[in-house]
Amino acid sequence: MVNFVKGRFVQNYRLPSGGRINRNKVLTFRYNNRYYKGYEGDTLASALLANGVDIVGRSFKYSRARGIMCAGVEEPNAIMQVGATEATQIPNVRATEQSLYDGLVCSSVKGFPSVRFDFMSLVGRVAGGAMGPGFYYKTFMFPAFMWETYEKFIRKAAGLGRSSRERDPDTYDHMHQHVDVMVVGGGASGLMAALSAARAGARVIIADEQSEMGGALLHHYKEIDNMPALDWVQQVCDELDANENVQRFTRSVVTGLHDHNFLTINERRTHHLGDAAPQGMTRERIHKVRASSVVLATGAHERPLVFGNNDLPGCMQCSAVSQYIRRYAVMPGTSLVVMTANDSGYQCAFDWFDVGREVVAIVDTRANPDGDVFVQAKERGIEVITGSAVIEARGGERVRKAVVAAINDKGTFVTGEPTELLCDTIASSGGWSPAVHLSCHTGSRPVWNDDIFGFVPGETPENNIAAGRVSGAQTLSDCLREGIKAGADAAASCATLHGQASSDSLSTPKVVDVKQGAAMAMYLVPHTKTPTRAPKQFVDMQNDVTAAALQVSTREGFESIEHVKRYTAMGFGTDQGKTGNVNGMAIVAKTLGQTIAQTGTTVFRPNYTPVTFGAVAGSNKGALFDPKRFTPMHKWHVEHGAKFENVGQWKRAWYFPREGERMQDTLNRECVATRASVGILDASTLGKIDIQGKDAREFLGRVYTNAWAKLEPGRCRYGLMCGEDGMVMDDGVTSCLAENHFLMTTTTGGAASVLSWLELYHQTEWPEMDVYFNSVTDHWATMTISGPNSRALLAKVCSDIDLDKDAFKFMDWRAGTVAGAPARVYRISFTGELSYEINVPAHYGLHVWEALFEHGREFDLTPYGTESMHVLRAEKGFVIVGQDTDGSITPIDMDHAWAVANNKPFSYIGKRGMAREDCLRPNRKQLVGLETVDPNTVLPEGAQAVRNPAQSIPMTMVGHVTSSYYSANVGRSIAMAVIRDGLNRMGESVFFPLADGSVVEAKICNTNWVDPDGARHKS
Amino acid sequence: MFVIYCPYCEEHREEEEFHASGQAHLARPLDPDNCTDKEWGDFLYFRKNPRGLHQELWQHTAGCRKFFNITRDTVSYKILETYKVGESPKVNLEDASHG
Amino acid sequence: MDTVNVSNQYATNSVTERAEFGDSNTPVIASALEHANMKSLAVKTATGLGVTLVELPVTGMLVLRARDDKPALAAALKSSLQLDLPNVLASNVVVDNGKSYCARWIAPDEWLLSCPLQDAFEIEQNIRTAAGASSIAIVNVSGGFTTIMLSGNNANDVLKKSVTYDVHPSHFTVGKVVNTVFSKAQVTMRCLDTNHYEFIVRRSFADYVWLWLQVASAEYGISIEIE
Amino acid sequence: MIKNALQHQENWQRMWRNPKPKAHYDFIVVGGGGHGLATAYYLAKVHNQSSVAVIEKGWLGGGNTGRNTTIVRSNYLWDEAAHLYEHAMKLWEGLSQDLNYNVMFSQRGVMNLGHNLQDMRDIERRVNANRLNGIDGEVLDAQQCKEIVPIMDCSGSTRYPVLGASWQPRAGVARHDAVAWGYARGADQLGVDIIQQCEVTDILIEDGAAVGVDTRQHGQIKAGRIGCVAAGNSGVLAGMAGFELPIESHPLQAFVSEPIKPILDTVVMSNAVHGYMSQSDKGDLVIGAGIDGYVGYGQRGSYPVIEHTVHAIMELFPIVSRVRMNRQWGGIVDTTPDACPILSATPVENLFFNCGWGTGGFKATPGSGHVFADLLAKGKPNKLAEAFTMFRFYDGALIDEHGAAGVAH
Ligand SMILES: Cc1cc2nc3c(=O)[nH]c(=O)nc-3n(C[C@H](O)[C@H](O)[C@H](O)COP(=O)(O)OP(=O)(O)OC[C@H]3O[C@@H](n4cnc5c(N)ncnc54)[C@H](O)[C@@H]3O)c2cc1C
Ligand SMILES: NC(=O)c1ccc[n+]([C@@H]2O[C@H](COP(=O)([O-])OP(=O)(O)OC[C@H]3O[C@@H](n4cnc5c(N)ncnc54)[C@H](O)[C@@H]3O)[C@@H](O)[C@H]2O)c1
Ligand SMILES: Cc1cc2nc3c(=O)[nH]c(=O)nc-3n(C[C@H](O)[C@H](O)[C@H](O)COP(=O)(O)O)c2cc1C
Ligand SMILES: [Zn+2]
Repeated sequence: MVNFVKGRFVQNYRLPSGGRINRNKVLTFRYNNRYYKGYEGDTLASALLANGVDIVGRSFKYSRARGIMCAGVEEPNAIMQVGATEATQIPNVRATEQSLYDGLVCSSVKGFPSVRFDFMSLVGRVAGGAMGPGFYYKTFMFPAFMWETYEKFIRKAAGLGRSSRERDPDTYDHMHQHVDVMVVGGGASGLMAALSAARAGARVIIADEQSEMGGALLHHYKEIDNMPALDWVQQVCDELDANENVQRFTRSVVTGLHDHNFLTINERRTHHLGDAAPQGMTRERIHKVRASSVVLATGAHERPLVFGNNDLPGCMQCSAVSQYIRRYAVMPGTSLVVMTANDSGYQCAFDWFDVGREVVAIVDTRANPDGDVFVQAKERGIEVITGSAVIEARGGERVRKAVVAAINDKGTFVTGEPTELLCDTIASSGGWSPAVHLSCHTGSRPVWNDDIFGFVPGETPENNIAAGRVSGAQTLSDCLREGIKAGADAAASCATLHGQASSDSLSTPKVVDVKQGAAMAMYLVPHTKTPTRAPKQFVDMQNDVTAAALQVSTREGFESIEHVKRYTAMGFGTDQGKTGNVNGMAIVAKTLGQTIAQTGTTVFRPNYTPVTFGAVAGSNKGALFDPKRFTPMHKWHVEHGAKFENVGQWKRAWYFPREGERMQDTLNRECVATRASVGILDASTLGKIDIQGKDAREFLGRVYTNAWAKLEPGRCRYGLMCGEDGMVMDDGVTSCLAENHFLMTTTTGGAASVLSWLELYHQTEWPEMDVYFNSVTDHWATMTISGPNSRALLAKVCSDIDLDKDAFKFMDWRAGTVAGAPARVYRISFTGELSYEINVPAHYGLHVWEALFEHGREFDLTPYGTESMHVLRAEKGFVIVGQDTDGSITPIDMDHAWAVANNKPFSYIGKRGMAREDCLRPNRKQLVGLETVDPNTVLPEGAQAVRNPAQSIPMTMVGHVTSSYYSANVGRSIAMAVIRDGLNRMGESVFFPLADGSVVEAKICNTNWVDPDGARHKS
Repeated sequence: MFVIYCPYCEEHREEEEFHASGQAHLARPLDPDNCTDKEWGDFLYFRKNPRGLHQELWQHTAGCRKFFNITRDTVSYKILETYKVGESPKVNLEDASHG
Repeated sequence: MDTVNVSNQYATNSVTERAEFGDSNTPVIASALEHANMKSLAVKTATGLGVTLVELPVTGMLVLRARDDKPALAAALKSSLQLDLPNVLASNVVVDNGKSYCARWIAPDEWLLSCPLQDAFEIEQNIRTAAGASSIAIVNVSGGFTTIMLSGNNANDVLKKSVTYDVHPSHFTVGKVVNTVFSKAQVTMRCLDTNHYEFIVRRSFADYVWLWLQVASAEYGISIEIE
Repeated sequence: MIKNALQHQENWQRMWRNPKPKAHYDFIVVGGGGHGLATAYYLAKVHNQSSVAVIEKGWLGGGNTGRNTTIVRSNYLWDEAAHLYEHAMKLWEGLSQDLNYNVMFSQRGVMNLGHNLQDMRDIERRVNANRLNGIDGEVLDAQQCKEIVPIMDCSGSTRYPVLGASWQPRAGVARHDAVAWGYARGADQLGVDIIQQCEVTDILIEDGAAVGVDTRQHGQIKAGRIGCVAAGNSGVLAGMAGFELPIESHPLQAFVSEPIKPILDTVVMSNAVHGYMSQSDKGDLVIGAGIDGYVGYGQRGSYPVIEHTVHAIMELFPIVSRVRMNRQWGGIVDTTPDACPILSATPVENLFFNCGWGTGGFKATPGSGHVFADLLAKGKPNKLAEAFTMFRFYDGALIDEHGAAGVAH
């Protein structure tokens, strides 16, 4: 066809003038390793066509050559791999949507070794006959083990483009928008809607997926208000842009319309500029729009007709042909046959003819077309063959002939002898399918409209307004009028504008409409043979779904259109069946002998067109994936080499290794140093809730299992919290600050949920109680000094609290000054050592921490992290809720009967739950200690216990290890576990069969390994 | 994504500021210790779960932290009203229910 | 033991009265973003005029609570600071002797009062005294927050990238206070003027919010100022 | 196959009949999803029942069966759940042959990632329990995860680094629609009447016993025993019978990318950052999102949930940044307080419920049908079903799979 010379400026199919392209800006691009030229304003598709490239891919199942069929988002075939570097690879770009830029590199996604000679097409020809719908389900299952081998080959052939293997160099972001009126689509209707809403004073967004506003006007030139349509478009845009309440977005697809008029717009800010976004710009942006009302002015997609070999390159939509000629000054071929079932198909023949090229014939399926266009065709001298259809295209890799035959009135069978017309392009129009997609996203079903032979939007939960072609409007003046009304109505319905919406009403621009002839319902064009024997008649190009396949599956019993979709994959592709679905539904309807309305559509879902994951993620990646919460002393930990652990969103110091230490060495050192002298832990992440009010104490009594009536100011108490099911939910120390004032601490992870829990009960169950809750987690920096020297250390930095062991007892708290900062010091202990928990306002945290180290040198003050904290508390048998419990453990199971008060007057939360039949049964799993028989063996946490290790699988498991450590202080391994009936089985052995085949034996014991009498923490 | 009117902030806010807390008007038995396992289980776990109008409890977690009630259609997701804890709903579920 | 309904952590040891010991007797105040080293950031990022970011020094913050006794709290606030308790989503500001006090509505029974850090305890005491036996609660949360100011021609655009709330000037009006979702954190934000906003952020989330603002502002050019 | 090809695909038999409902059946199964159809199939096949009808209000498999991410695994924590799901797994392994229909069960392995220390403890615990219950499983470290899934960011520099995973090699995915169709065909061939486009609007009860159903399209149909297998609509059916269930129906969403060349040979699930992903044989990435927090029957969910999942996917697989999301959808999942199903008699005699599979019942389809058929046929639960009575929510014997099983898909 065309002579491809590297770098030579060919563009043989470019018209010498016209089009909305900038001929002064020549762009070079590479397609399948050859270089081509195009112009600024081209899409990749128009540039390819200008260069005579007519095969752009191979089909999925049969590997047939495929060419460009459409000019917009509905294109099923021209799917490209774009990207000049590995990191900028983009799979599955629709060439019709991609603006051309200089240096664009792309290739077709299907076809091996090349799209022109394709190996798979041989396979397709041979095996194609066997690959009916449901092919896979009926084959490959014997022998059973072979399926996965077959599957490997199937998978190799799968997929269109490929993902990059590298990180995307670009960034993406989001913007929240709130408007009165959101107008989707910037064609004649949308522009009018936006303008009338804006004039009424509304905040408006209008978005269109194309590179400029105008919609069909961009190629369907008419005069509006006595000026060229596109001048008129410009005038409207100028007024919109001058209005500060209006935002106008191009290259912006509205991808979803969600509940309560929430819309997502995918703004492709830089796709037309290059592979990667210019410095300082995000590649794509998602606008998340909340609109009071929505005007859908999304236009319609032209439906090509289904006939034999209708997938041959050279078969196109009529409107696409017009667009290539008028918008891009590109001839998609040399000689044209048009087949149409309505008036709109004629336009492309006129456009083709008017630039001086050969129109072989217009084949009109209607017997007696009577619109103005029929007359106009005659005037031009174009042959119109009425009552006939192109029943088949012929050609090897491109259309060479159209086979035309007379058909009956209803278009159901061929009545005449087929004749052949020589041509290289067949444009067809079966009518228009309104772009109803968005109207369906919140569950509404579209409604069949017999006037236009298409589905129009049904009623949506939010009463969105459809205007223009999408609602079935047939003429430009109707579109304009509907747009104006929709915009005004939308503005008027906004609460914020009620009453004041001035309808500085827009008068309908003047246009001359032509007389339209009645259209004919036409989907599948009959052939002399039945669909199963005729040349393939494609409905869904991307998934190779043919009319025959639809009939076969329907006959197999897949009668619901949803079944048909899933059995044949119709509409499953990246185009979601924009051109094929309605044809498919019509074919199914006919096979079942029902109407299209009865058959219905499949469900339209977001996204209207696909959106990159990068755009959906926006800036929520890397460091911004999730907040990192830092304690006030974080910087110090970093500077001192801490390893961190993620606890919820918090970064907690895990351990502080020194040069050359293995983790266990560090833990041994930290734990020993603490018990020998003094260690320090950053405990700032613990949840802290300030509770005030006359009923604060009573409230505590209701939400904790233990008693609070007698806790005096200055004293602290451990509290255990259950859900209504009686299962342990959280724990922590609560201090009485004053008679009506308490400070509750929670686990790090439980902070937010416990506060919410308290609010829930207060606000909904016991609103009469006088109590206030406030989170003070962030306010306090908390550092625990622990060990026999902690008192001496504290004394160095605190002179205004009497630290005497009898004046400031275990479970007391005092206010004072620590290192110059106002502080609350709590004498509580999670290590079993003499400990003080120092709390200072967070802005003093780092200062006090550093002061402690300054004075702590002489005591070898040792920082320890969460891991040593876990070991130290386990040495005392203290539990960690969430690690030693799992939502199935009651306080009794946890051996905390001492923390359950059964004589409280109010039936506190958890009490009734604990009394349910199953919670009272004997033989529940209970928390106990374990010592391995070999003291050097540390059981893995999560190891499962059995009583009889010789039992064959499945074995009877009696519990599992919840916490397990090597304890340098105890000089052996220690563990905690929940074991069935464990509390009654002290001294008995349980066994742990491990993954490596070994079995570890351990004895059940109590958990108080260090200082069982508590002498140390009371010292 | 919903837009919800907070009766305390007296404004519509985006769903992301709220947290759904299940069926509304679930009364805790007044005398838990003297109710049966069945009664307690009904309170704890068994729910109306209607297809149609539903009264549910939400919290304005990122706003005023207040709990309030919503009458919402669980099919169309329309919110018919929001009302404070302690107030009575205006929408009668029987009248407006789906078939 | 005292039995009044008072948080007495500062009773005898307010920040101004420093105790006597060694070399660490001057408590150093570190803001939530201390680690970010604003000075060096300011040098690195002063590239444009689109957006200006500032972290304010640690400010005194008191949570005020009252339900049935709201009038008592209002009266107490009025008498101690000449400040009215704001209505729904509003704020009231008083500047007195160069000291600024701002009360923000948070919830029907909750307000956030900012004041000079050193005065927080005294104000708490005064309000409590004035409110007498009524049911109110006050919590000093000065350490729990930091304040970030956002201004500049594109400040509103940055806001639109960050919060779900409708920040159009006709909706997020001057003086309005809104608690809302800030990407994956929460903030209390106030509109001070056109393109001038205040964010009060929980201390542990400050790093995240700051980073977010920096990223969101980048395309407009940021300058970071030091207070 | 070949024969049909030569006959131009013109002679395929119907997959199932479209019978008119009879006045009475011994057994009515309400709900033509995978579980309901499997129940009917095993009633006919294992229990030789010849008077069985499945009543489906829409199209077969149009409920959650047709909208799930198709993950099949059996590595549950508690014995009761593990045995039930493993029973299903064994049936999966011979299902295509049993049905003579390829359900494309692909045992490509499922990986459950751990991102913090507690995740790893839970993983250890679960894998150990699985092993002793005879279920395959291993604990992997980050390096091993990387070897199996090279495209995953296991670098340790992510916000929540991958610390390791549990790995079940026998687990995988299956072709969801084919499961429904295969069971439907199998049941139909054994004489089960499959009645589509027929909505049950009431349960007929006489003297405390269920005697039939009323339907919108075909009026009353009487039955000896009724099994409700209506997933997200179970609460509605219970309402017809006059009781409540410990169930809330929530929207759960999923989405697919455009088809791309294979990059992922296995299934990756992450609880902590919440997202899970596999790649279908067609090449699309199939990604599961989270659940919405409210009751919803709209078969759609909210956008922030989708976003949240995409954040997670981008964190784990940053290379998919320029791959595009094609379609998203939602289902209605019937969640129980303990994330375990209900296979149970009810307060109404002769009325049984199989529901509460929530976000993770596809994997149980064969096992659920098999066990429920047994319950329906015999009127009392067998060993596998016993623990899953709805009355456990009264006595407190819950089987809490939340904590340890992570994402329960
Ligand atoms: C997005 C998503 C992802 C999931 N991912 C997984 C996964 O990866 N792995 C996994 O194991 N599980 C997963 N699940 C869960 C799984 O899909 C379900 O647990 C399972 O499919 C339930 O099967 P079913 O046959 O019980 O229900 P369904 O397939 O929902 O069938 C119930 C049927 O009952 C019908 N019905 C309801 N009411 C009536 C009535 N009144 N009259 C007549 N018919 C009625 C419905 O129309 C429906 O067809 C997922 C679910 C969702 C939504
Ligand atoms: N060819 C014919 O026979 C015929 C008949 C009547 C009218 N028309 C012409 O059709 C036009 C009708 O105007 P209209 O405004 O109803 O339709 P239109 O097709 O002109 O405009 C619709 C616009 O919406 C955009 N769009 C669709 N979905 C979108 C989404 N989800 N996000 C963003 N953008 C989206 C499209 O790209 C398009 O630009 C007029 O120009 C009229 O002349 C043609
Ligand atoms: C495992 C799986 C894979 C899917 N793959 C695709 C796909 O590649 N393309 C597509 O359009 N839809 C795909 N879908 C989604 C279906 O189109 C459809 O959305 C889903 O079955 C729910 O039905 P509904 O949207 O009709 O309500 C897939 C669904 C599932 C469960
Ligand atoms: Zn609120």
